[in-house]
Amino acid sequence: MGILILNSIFQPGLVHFLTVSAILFSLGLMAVLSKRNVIMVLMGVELMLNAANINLLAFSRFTGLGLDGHMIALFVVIMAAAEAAVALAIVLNVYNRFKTINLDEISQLRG
Amino acid sequence: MNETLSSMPFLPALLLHAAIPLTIILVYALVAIWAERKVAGFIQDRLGPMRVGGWHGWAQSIADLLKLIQKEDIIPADASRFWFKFAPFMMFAASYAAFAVIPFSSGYIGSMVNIGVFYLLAVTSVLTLSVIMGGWASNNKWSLLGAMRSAAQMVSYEVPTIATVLTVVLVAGSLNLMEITELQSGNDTLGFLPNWLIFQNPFLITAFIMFFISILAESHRVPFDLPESESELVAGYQTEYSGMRWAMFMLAEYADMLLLSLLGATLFFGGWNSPFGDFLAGPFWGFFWFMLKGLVLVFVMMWIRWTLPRYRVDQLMAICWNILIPLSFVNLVLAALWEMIF
Amino acid sequence: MDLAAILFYVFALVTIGSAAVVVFSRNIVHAAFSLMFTLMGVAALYVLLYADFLAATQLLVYVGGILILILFGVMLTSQGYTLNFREATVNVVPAGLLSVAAAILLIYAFSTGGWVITEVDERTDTVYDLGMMLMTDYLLVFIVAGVLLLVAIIGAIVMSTRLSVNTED
Amino acid sequence: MVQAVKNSWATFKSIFTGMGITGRHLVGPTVTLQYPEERATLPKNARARLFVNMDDCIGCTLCAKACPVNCIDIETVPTTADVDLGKTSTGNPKRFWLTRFNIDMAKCMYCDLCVHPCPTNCIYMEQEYEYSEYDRSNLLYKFSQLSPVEVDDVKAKAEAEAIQKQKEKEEKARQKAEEARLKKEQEAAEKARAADDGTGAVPAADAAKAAGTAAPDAADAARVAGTAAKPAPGSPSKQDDTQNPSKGEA
Repeated sequence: MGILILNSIFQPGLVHFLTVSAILFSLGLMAVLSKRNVIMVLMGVELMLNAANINLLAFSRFTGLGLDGHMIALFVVIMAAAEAAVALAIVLNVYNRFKTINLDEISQLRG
Repeated sequence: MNETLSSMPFLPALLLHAAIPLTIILVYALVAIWAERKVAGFIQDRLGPMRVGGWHGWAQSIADLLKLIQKEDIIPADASRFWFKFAPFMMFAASYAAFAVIPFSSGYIGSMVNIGVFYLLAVTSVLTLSVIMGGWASNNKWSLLGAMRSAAQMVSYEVPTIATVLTVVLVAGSLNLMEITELQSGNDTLGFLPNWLIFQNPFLITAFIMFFISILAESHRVPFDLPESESELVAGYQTEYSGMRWAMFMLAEYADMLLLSLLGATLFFGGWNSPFGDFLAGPFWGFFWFMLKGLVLVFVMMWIRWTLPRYRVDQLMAICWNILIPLSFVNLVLAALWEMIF
Repeated sequence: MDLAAILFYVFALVTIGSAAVVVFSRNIVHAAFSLMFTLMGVAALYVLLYADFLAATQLLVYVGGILILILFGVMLTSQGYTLNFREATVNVVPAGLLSVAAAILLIYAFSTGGWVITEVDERTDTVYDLGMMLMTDYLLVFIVAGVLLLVAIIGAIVMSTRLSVNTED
Repeated sequence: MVQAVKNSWATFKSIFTGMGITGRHLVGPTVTLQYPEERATLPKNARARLFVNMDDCIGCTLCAKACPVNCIDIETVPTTADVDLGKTSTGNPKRFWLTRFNIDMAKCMYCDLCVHPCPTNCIYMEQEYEYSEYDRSNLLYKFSQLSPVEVDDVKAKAEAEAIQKQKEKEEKARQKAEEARLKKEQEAAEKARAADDGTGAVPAADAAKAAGTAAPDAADAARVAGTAAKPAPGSPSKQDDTQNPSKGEA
């Protein structure tokens, strides 16, 4: 009986996946808040996007939402790719102008 | 708990199932390294290795393997140890994992997933990262330069590869390599030709040419072997590796070559289908025909290697971005139009 | 526990552990390589969620594309020698507190959500269904996404060409 | 566009031409010789290992003098009167014992200059080219056919004969000087006698002059003897050194 209960608790369900995504999201938040390197912040954003994707797919898998979650997750991935390309182009431009990619030192609006 | 117990006998079967491609890769790598030397020798009017073993030095690669096993495993003092050790294994794991969706014969495929080709392309893109990892962790400028060149090259050539594969997928209407192969059974094209996809649509011929050029670049073969161009970069990202770690890199390269050749054989030349219809068909002959088709492509790669000189980096990128990518997309649209009309 | 459960825990551990390395590592390149494990772990979790197509997309786009871009960015913007990719960390305590609070809040909300759970059969034809949806319900979004990618590519190319002009001066 | 198509056409054409060429070589015959099993025959004038046919060597040392790197080391000892070494196959008489004939092949640079001066054609280059050694000293080829004992023997004999000859020479020189002195004394005596008969003082001066002219003759004779005897002071001791151990061995 006890084994059965334990089994049902440890059997991965919706909440397990959501927990993983919550931890991933907070780690991404930590990176975004505490890092001062643009690329590290970008990595933190990627972590948060992945956490959001896990959520979408988990709801799509465990509730009767059908494939809409997959669809949104797909567009998130597409958006992440576009974002990374543009962000890195910006980072290279910033580096070219300021010779640094530390966010605190990039404070001018006009370079 | 009961389920855990019931899954136990499943594990040996799983391991056996997974070991089949590994065996094929290892045997192939031994044969291919020997064959590469032989082809090189004959093209240059030499004999190649003749000493080890009996006939034509057939045991040369085995002797080399034994030598490599005995070699000292050197890790540079300033290297990033964990990533340095990890990179060759990740590279081999990536090429090995991709074999899961290759239908070796009508009776054997590692995993019958519906997104076969897509999975294969996704997994092989991990190769790029392991190359960067090895090159960066060595803490050597040649390694890093070779790794960056390799990454740029592989990322660029992934685009035409995917575009040409998409052309085939569009004609075949499936991502599952087994289904694509089954579609090509029979000998009805023009009355005598096998139903291979390359004969089905004229734009698939141009697609195959572009696919072949792209896989030459993806598997770092001459004339696109810039990542390890020995005359400029010592050995590229492999410079600091020795012994079995280097052997893993080599094994991964040869496995990658075989993988992409087998992919080409599946997509364009009918996979395990016999070229003579029902003659010599069946699971075992299917395996024979499949490997034969793949190895012919591998042989052509070797032949090209000993014929053509190496391109420059800018020429390499120009070929990809100026010619292959636009052409492959135009080709994709034209193939789609052909399918719509006929 | 069956095989799927074991796999879930293994990959969840890999994902979260390597994400922690990404956040707490002081070397950017190590962080980027660890991010690869995170992304692969997430891809494995996608597979466990019956999203095979998205798992492959994740590998192809994130590991084969974005991560390589990030590494290129790191290599092109770092000063000094290869092993010396140190980066500054600020506000560790407030940031840590905030993220722990976020994690606790999220987990609390998720576990007390009272979700209506319906058992779904294992999906096998996600690719086919996704394709059909892309061409019907999500056609506009699909086109907008394509335009977004086009704009992003053009923007990136324009910016990097200006970059090369600047460096030539 | 047209240009691009033309370029592509040229590229593919050249690729296929190249692959045709390599393909022909791929199936064509190979030129490799499987070395230890098959060997190429060397041309007749190939320069490889030096060899000396000692039966024909007359010990003229012309080859050693011709060698630009001094890799040939020859020591000869003249034969004694009681030995006749015979003649070479080319008809030259052999007059020397070759107590040492060493060629250091590690130094040899295969210039072929030693071969041509040889009057009997006894030094020449063989067709042998596989003579690698693990130890460099193994590349010092010793051609002398005499054993150390024989060498000592021969040297002793030659030494003895040289001393003998020297003594004879000295003896001759001494006799000659003696005869000259006697002759001069006689002449002086005769002159003195004649002077006693005539003036007196002048002949004495003449006699002294005559004695003065005779003295250089004697000095000449002594010098001749000296040059002949010059090797003598060294060689007896050497002879002792070399002979004593051999006696001890015997």
